[in-house]
Amino acid sequence: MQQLTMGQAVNQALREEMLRDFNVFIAGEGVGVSIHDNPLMPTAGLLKDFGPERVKDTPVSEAAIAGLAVGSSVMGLRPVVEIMFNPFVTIASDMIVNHAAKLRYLSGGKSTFPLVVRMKSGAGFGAGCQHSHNLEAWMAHCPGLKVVMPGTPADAKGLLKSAIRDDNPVVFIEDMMLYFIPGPVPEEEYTIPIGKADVKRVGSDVSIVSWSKMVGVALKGAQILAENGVDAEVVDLRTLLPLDRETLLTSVRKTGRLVVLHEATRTGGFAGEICAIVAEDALNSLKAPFRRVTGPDIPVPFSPPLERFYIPDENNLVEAVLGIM
Amino acid sequence: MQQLTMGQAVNQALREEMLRDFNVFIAGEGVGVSIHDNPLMPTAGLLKDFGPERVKDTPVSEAAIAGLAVGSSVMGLRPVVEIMFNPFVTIASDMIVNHAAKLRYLSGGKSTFPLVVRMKSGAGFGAGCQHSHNLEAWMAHCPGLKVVMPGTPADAKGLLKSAIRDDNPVVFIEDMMLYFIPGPVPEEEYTIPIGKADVKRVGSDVSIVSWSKMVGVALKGAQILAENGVDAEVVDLRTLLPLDRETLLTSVRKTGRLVVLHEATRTGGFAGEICAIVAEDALNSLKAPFRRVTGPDIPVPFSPPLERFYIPDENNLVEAVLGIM
Amino acid sequence: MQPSKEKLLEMLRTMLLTRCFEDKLMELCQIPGKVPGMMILCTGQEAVASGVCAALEQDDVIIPNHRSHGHLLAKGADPGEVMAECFGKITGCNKGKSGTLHIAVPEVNALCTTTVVGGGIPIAAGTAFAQKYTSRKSITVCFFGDGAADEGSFHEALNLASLWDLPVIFVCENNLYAGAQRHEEHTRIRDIADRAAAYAMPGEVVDGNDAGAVYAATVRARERALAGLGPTLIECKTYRCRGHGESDHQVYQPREEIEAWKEKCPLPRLRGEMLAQGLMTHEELDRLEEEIRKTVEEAVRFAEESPYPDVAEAFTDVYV
Amino acid sequence: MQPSKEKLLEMLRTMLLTRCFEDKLMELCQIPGKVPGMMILCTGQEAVASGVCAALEQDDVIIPNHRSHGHLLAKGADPGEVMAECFGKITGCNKGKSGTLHIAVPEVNALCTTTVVGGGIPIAAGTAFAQKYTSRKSITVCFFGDGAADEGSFHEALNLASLWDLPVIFVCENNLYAGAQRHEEHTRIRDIADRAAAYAMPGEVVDGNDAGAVYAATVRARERALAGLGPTLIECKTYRCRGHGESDHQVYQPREEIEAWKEKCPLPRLRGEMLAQGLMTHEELDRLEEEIRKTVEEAVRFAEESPYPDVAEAFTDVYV
Ligand SMILES: Cc1ncc(C[n+]2csc(CCOP(=O)(O)OP(=O)(O)O)c2C)c(N)n1
Ligand SMILES: Cc1ncc(C[n+]2csc(CCOP(=O)(O)OP(=O)(O)O)c2C)c(N)n1
Ligand SMILES: [Mg+2]
Ligand SMILES: [Mg+2]
Repeated sequence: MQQLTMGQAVNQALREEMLRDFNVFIAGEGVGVSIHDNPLMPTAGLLKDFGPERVKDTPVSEAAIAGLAVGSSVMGLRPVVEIMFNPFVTIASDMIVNHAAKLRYLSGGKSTFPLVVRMKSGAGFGAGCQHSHNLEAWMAHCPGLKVVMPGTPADAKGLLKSAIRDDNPVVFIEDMMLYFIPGPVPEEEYTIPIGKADVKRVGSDVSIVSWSKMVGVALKGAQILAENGVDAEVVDLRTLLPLDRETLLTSVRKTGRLVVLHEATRTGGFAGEICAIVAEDALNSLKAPFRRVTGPDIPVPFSPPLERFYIPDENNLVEAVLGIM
Repeated sequence: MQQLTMGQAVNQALREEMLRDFNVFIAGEGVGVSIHDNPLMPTAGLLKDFGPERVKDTPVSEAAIAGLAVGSSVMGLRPVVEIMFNPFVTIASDMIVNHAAKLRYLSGGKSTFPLVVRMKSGAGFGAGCQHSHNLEAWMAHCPGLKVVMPGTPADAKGLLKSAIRDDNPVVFIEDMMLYFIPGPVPEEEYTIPIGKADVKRVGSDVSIVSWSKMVGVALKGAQILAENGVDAEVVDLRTLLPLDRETLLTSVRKTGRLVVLHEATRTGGFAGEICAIVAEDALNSLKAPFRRVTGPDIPVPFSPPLERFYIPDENNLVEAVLGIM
Repeated sequence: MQPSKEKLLEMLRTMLLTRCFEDKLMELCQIPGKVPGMMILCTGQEAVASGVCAALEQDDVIIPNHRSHGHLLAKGADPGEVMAECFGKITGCNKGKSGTLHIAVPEVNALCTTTVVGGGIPIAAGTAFAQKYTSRKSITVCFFGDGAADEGSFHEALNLASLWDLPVIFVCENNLYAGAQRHEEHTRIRDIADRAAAYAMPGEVVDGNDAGAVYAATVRARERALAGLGPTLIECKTYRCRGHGESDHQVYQPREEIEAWKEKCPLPRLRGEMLAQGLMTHEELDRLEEEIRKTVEEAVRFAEESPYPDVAEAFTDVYV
Repeated sequence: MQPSKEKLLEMLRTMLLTRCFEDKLMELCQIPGKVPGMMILCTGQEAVASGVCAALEQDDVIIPNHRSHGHLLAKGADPGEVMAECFGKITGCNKGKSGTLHIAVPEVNALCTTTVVGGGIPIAAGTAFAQKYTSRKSITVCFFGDGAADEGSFHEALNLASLWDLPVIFVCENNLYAGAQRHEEHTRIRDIADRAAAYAMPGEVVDGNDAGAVYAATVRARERALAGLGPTLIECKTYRCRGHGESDHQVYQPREEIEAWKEKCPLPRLRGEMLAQGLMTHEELDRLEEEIRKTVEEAVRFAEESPYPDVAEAFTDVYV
């Protein structure tokens, strides 16, 4: 199997879908000519291969970028637009939340908006809190959107292809750190359905629920736990909206213990939703209190030791799990 | 005691604080000259009494309104700006979330931002989903902000005065429906601390946790429940951030049952946070699964029967509570 | 280009229809429970939508705003379905989910109507991009108010549309007020059309109460757009003769100003011109007005007799 | 107003300091683990910050952007503390919480530095509002790039500032690139200063590599602002001689373009002028450069020897 980083996997997905369907185009700040002449970046090389008609560099205008997606998608195109970093989605959020997500409903089902908004997220680059701020919980609180957050290159490729083919607006969030970590990706054409979680490790003692970069942390943690006699199951949600309740509940009913792991700050984070679902529908199976392992309730600090402290790691996870065993 | 609607109570708070402190000014679309010549609206009459230097009508420019608050507050003023309806906060969210909430941290504590952003929320006016969309969960997910959502006129007045005097950015969300319902408000000067929940009804069988307009629904529901032999405790959070964990946990530890009631859509709503906290810290006390009574996961529909259906009511609440008794 | 007799008639018809439709709505919304929500009407501004849409083809897209009844009716929307939507009935254009503030009528390419001020402008850049991308022979018109021209979305969208030569016309209906804020209370510039220069785009001021002038400006801008020469900003100077919504008593609009503008009302103006130029007889006019009255009555009957959506409808149309 | 000898010297000093400071940073950030994060430098643009700040008083506020080292040093920030901040040390201006991208130095009224492109512009309207509200005899200067002038925040803020006659100068550093997008790839207008007309505001194009011209324009705009006449937009034409960040190899910047602009470098220009006009001897210049080298060395030493913040610091300064 080919070994690709997530940046390369996203690149392949974009490339394949652009080849398959002329209606697919990409737009964003530097998606064509970029300050990163780095082949690992998701849109590297696409301008050369598809030309400036389909690879649109835009002004620094996030609201217009998202509006371009809304307007072109209602006409039948399949835009894949990029918001450079997660916190800048604020500027585009009126377009995404009040328009992309609602205009179909407001039209009584007459209009559709098959668009994808890609964005980079995640701390770890010393860029500080205006670049690093995971806001997936905002997007997952908006009916009308789908929210996808892959944790591996293979998932990213298959899910992005599904997102592009989906007739609904999809917010697709890529953790930048994953751009640089290779993993196996099937050679043949495939897609992965949106809305299906993936059990990345089967276990019986505790369900570790996670997504995006934190899936890797969960697997590392599970390894350490195994050495300590704890058999953890790692559930990679992959899609936050719509959520795969089935896989989540099945896992927790089996293990009786829930630990949710995400990088976003704790209060109001999407772990709350997971906890609520389990406490509503699987309370009888529970053997221990829940635990959330998350970024602390602070803006992401710049200074290396503080930023490292901010990002949850396998030790935080192991400690939390052992605390409820 | 005087009987005031929440609009009048907010008006009194603004008036008193503007009299007390010249640094307090208000700004927003129509906060002075308004399309509503209605004395129940929160800013009615302030232009006449304080003049156009302190009551600033702005262009339709939400980002600039929020930026005005950020910039003027760092200079020592105490702006109280209005974003007309909750969904328009999207346009101001870069200023509120990436700037108001983070610039103090980014300055290493050298700068402070004593600002208040007021906004109207809530369905029930046939305005549809671009006017009616409760996004308090977004704001409560942002460290650096405080988020206040009063449920009674007296709380609104006392909390808004505290918000204006607070040296941190406070998002103050008023449900429009409450503008028209009178309630008792003390005549004398008082404030209510931000971050303190209020037990609005003491009970022993179930903790109904709510805020804003839904507190009234909770109390109505508790009445019906009492007639059915269920003694409900109603916890009005009043402040979502920082959250009064103490009062919440004390209540649930006592009753053993948790029902969270909010108008916002379910998935990703702030009920999740409440559930997570309780499932982390009070699981042993629980006698039944949690229940969330919320708006369904749809944009707020316009048509009267659909909009009524959208808004959670006392019957939905009673049914949910009885289901776990 | 001066409008033909047919075009003049078309414009007069849609103006009369819009006026009659909205007068009726204003009447009905006084009856408690009849028409829910706000009533944002375009009384006095009808020449803009009518003039613009008379210059468009069916394939051309319009992006209306919160003050949309005129846009929709001029683009050919069914009055009964629009009325039913205002009532919140299942037979409405949007199954009652939208209500008056964001009625979209995709059948006539009235798309993405939004009540977020300025929200339609970047979307219009998007629809125009699609038209260009697929080499369609059609354009987009975006309607918005003077207030919307202060939103950041206006700026970003006009810059992008100009940069990419998108086939779009930005029609600013300057009705002198943004909510309760008079033009000079929300911006320092006199003519919003002057903002076009900030994007190297042509900008034009038009008498928005002169349907023919609006028509002619739109024809020119449309030709420019179709020729690949890019967008145009047209500012139509007009006046909001009623309050912002039905509960707005216009305390901030000077009486004399309202009266002066009523004198300039676009309906009697076009009607008068057509009669004076012999393009229409009094009899034909009476017949037209009668026909429109019937259409609106029929629309009201349709709306009244239609059922509300079933509650189960609340859950449909969120996703495909 | 032509700058006095003292002003010229002040500008030369801050330009040399900025250049030396940033050259050092560029050197250091090649050493793994030394200077974390991105390195966004203003090499070639030093005359803008220096010229502007030479025209300001201590009480005047500046709102820098992501490319801020020049702004901060010209406004009088301590080089050691700025360097320590870039290193992420506790002795940095912001205790290491900000890093290079959003260093604020409230001690010299460099406030609210933001790396959100365009984010500082509405904030500058806010600080200027406060200056006016409290009748201070000071103004605000907002620095931003050509790319930022495409953001909606630019539009909303300039409109508001003009409407209310706020004492603010909007300084657009047009360095010909927004990220990898060349000026003409992100907007159709040639001069961003022309956008001022969209807000009935004066706009002026200045040679951004001529510190004296920048100074003079700032002095005029500041007088205007203090006189209650409102804001000014000044576009400084300059050039980003390095890549956007340290990892940008400028593949999209034509070699000849870079070379041509290096010829126009503001440092030798001012230095040459001062020497030619006899305002300074070669010896004095050498001494100045030596002094600056020492200052920067001292700054680096300070930064290197300072400790990182304790992890407990992560939790402070979120709230008052
Ligand atoms: C983003 C946003 N802000 C505020 C409002 C509230 N609002 C509705 S209409 C209106 C005035 C708009 O003025 P203008 O653009 O001139 O349009 P007009 O109503 O005059 O047709 C305002 C402020 C809104 N709907 N959307
Ligand atoms: C809102 C936002 N969008 C995108 C970015 C990413 N970004 C950082 S700098 C930059 C280019 C800005 O260009 P310009 O305003 O000309 O400033 P310059 O970097 O040339 O000084 C971009 C797009 C950002 N920081 N903020
Ligand atoms: Mg208007
Ligand atoms: Mg630039």
